[in-house]
Amino acid sequence: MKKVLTSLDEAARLVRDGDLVTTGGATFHRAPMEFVRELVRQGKKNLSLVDREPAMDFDLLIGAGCVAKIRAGMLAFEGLGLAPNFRKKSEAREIITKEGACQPIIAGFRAAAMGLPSLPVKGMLGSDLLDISEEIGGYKQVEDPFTGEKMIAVRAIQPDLAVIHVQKADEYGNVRIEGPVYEDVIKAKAAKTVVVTAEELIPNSEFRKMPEATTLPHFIVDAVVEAPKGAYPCSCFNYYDVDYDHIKEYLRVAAKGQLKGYLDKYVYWGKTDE
Amino acid sequence: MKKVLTSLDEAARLVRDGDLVTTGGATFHRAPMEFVRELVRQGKKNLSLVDREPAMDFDLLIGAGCVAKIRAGMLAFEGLGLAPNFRKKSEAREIITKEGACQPIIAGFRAAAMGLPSLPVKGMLGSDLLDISEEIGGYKQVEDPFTGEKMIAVRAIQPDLAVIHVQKADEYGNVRIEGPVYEDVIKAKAAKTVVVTAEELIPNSEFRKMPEATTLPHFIVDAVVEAPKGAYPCSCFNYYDVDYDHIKEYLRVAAKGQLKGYLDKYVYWGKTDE
Amino acid sequence: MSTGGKLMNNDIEMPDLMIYAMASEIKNFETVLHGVSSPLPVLAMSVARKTHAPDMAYISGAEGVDPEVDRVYPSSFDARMNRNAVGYFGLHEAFDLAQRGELNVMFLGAAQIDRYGNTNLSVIGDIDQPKVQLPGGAASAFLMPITPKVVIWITRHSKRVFVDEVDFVTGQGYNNRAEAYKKNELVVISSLGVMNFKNSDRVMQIQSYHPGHTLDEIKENTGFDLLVAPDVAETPAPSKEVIDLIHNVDTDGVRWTEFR
Amino acid sequence: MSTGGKLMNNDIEMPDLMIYAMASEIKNFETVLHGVSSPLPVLAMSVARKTHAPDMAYISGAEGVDPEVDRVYPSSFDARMNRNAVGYFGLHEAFDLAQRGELNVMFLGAAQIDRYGNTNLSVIGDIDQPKVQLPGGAASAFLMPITPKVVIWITRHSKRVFVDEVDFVTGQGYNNRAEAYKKNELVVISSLGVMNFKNSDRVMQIQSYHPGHTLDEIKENTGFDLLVAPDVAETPAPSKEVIDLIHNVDTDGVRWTEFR
Repeated sequence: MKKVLTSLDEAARLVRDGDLVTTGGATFHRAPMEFVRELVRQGKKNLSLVDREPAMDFDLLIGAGCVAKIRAGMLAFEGLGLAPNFRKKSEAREIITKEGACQPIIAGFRAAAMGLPSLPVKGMLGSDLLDISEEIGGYKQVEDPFTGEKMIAVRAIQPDLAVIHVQKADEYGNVRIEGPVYEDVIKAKAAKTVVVTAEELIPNSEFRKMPEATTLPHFIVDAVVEAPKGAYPCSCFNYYDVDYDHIKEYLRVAAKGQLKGYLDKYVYWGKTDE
Repeated sequence: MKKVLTSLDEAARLVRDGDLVTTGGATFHRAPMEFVRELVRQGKKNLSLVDREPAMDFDLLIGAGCVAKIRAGMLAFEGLGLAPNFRKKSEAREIITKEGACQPIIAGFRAAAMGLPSLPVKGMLGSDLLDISEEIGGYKQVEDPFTGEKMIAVRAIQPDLAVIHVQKADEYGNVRIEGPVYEDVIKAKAAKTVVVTAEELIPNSEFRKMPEATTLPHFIVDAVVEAPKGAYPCSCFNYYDVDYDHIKEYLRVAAKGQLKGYLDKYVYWGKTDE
Repeated sequence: MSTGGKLMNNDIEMPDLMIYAMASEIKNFETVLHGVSSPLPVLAMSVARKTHAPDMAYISGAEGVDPEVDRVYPSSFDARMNRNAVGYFGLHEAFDLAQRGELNVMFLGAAQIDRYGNTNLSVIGDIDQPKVQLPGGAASAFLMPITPKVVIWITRHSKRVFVDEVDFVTGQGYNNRAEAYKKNELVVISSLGVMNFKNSDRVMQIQSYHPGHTLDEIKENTGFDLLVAPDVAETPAPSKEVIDLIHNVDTDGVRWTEFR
Repeated sequence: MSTGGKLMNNDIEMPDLMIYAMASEIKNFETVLHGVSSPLPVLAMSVARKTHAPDMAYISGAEGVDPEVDRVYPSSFDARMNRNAVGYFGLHEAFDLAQRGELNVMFLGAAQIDRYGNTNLSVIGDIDQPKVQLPGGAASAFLMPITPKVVIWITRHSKRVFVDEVDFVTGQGYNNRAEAYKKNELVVISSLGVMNFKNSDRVMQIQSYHPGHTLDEIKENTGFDLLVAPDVAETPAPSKEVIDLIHNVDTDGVRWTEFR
């Protein structure tokens, strides 16, 4: 084990303009919002984002002008509404939207996590989604070599960087996720570089007391950042719930085209020394 | 959830002569020995057995005449010696031995667990093992549809029955495995029928207090049997360690061709009323 | 949040009727999954388990297995809906279950649907020049052809939704399914009735009209010719007990979200 | 269990010397896995971590990550060797790691090995009519071509093991590897010396002879012509500290199992 504890600033510098990035969690749960805000502050450009069902994390990056391309199974704000910046910029062709379906996106991550160039999935046949070509996570119809069954092979999705917000980590990169894990283990194994932001740093000895609770061992993780409230306004199980009012405020502001005010208030405020 | 608690006798009757069976655990750890002994008592015939690295569970079934075919990555008694009945009957061609390698066997289970007809693996190329043809877990050289990389596709391995010995279960089939899990989750998902033997039955409410510790949810499991010491003489983590002396006794007896004495003493004793 | 006025006669509110119809599609012992943005499926699964399907396996999009849902939230992945779950089961595991043929029922949405059951959740207009960028189909394209029963719920039965031709096939209807997948069942539950495809041409037909609505009303609000099942009937209304179940769980009225 | 007599001069016991040579193949920060029936690899990994490779990632065949091994057992999967592990990592996960190219070192055994590094753990004689049914190659065929460094340990250096042609290719030597896999490194550590394949023909050569043994002795006990590396030297002997580490962990002398 080597120490990989670093600052939010340093960790975000691991993301280069143009990188393919995925985020942990699902919709409003354990989204790595503080890391996303730091990406906005650092003015990242031309990111490609990929995830099964992201929400505000992706929409904020899109709204702040960090994104060139989106691949997702669904990108919306659940019962609260559509994703305003995603919708606006996609319709204005300011971003390229390549809709995936959930299972092929998961399969693409899984292929990369397993070290395979691709992985087949069932279903999909007959959907126009198959006609949306895509370099990563692209599709090819294949026949199983044994049964001849028609399958859709999904190309591996190996993000340049996966950032995952978790409850607990140590300075070496051991990680404990509490509650739903989503595809976070798969994404971490799939990505070239893994950044973990954690509510809380705990001593390595705590991991050794309960090894069965370790979700990711240190050798999968490249950087750990202490980030209390790091998923806010999204939830972090066992720590805090979603702040639905905050998210509604974001939607109202974004609907009025006043995202700058939101960014000034919640992203740049107190961090404008640079 | 429906109740699936049953007796050892009833559960073992789910195994039909000629079935493809896999067992949980690895070598001397959480092998479902009491279930294996019941299969011997019920006089099963012509079983096909498949596992990554089995040991005494497979050797005992072979010695008792229950087995027609073996597929394993390695079958030995680790530092204690070779598997005596496996070696003897394989050399006498009384059983068919189809050596797999660990990864293709896992990949075959994984394919079935994922509902795929096959799954590719790396490595393997150049090994004479590829020339050993096999209906289940068989190999074909393929090229990845995207990269053209040469891969070995492994046919799905869907056991008729997987039997897994665990620490805790409830009457509905919820299962908690403590310590190393091996491929037990994968095997359970891969198999058509899943029998769980458990050291201890605990109330459903205990699972609900600690859902993150649930290894298999009830809908994966078809039968639960209470079987304290059910892995003996193999280990069951948190309950008991391997009885190496017992295993050495087995090896000594088997080496002398006196397995019948062992069976009388440890398998049939007190159970001869049938 | 308003819990809304009466949208139907008979004093039955429309969400309650749709939820009950959706719950009725679940049989006991079946394994059922809900996904994202799914307050109605959450409530339907809860009702089914508390009434006619006590032994069903309930897999939450929030990954909880057989949770005791005591409140519904704007996010269907809100982990508070995993209360007293018996375990966790990841979505990728649930999708494996679907690939193995062991997931019995799934609930999905649609912005457009055609006579063959093709759904669109991707774009209004052209995919390369969308008039409206929709959220995306999530699991639709994967699950619609392979899940033994898929229930599509549509809270606004209108010609804008029930269209002659979908702008984009996100989820596959019967004419767009591979042969192996043709037998899987599709049910559409809207604000006006319940539709299925149980005829030789595999086209949409009315199975039941909701209390207070008529066959003509359904046809008039549909952008293609709808068939009528020979045994068409009125959709069964939920009992007082079922309505209480729904209201006691969804005290915040999240079920109304899609109706506003 | 006997902890055995002295098998070497210099008062260094052969297991200790082999374990030290195996440990020396591990570099700091590397990720290392051991498999089944592997007391020597367990001890080599423990020694490496306590000496020159404190930051290595140690993945046990018993699934523990970075455990503090304080006793060695006849089964290398004995969970007591997971003491104080920082987490669990399943073998299928470790194999994924290997497929991703992130598993740096693996230790494997061999009943026969030839000049190209092909190993046999399957059968003596014909596969369809075996004279001796061996236990099987476990992960050999999968890991030998794809792992950046594979260390083969052989406790009895003899012509019966180092053969002109293996009866069956379980693990692939350089002549049987796909082109993409040719660069991965193979090291053989026997009871007499350390061999590698770092020459243009990729055939076995002596890298070092153990203290108390000679090049001639190694050649005489090998069933094919062995090359000698230009920089051949004596195998470094373990320090007193290293020997104490080994003996303090393996108080039962399990390391002697393969030497009897």
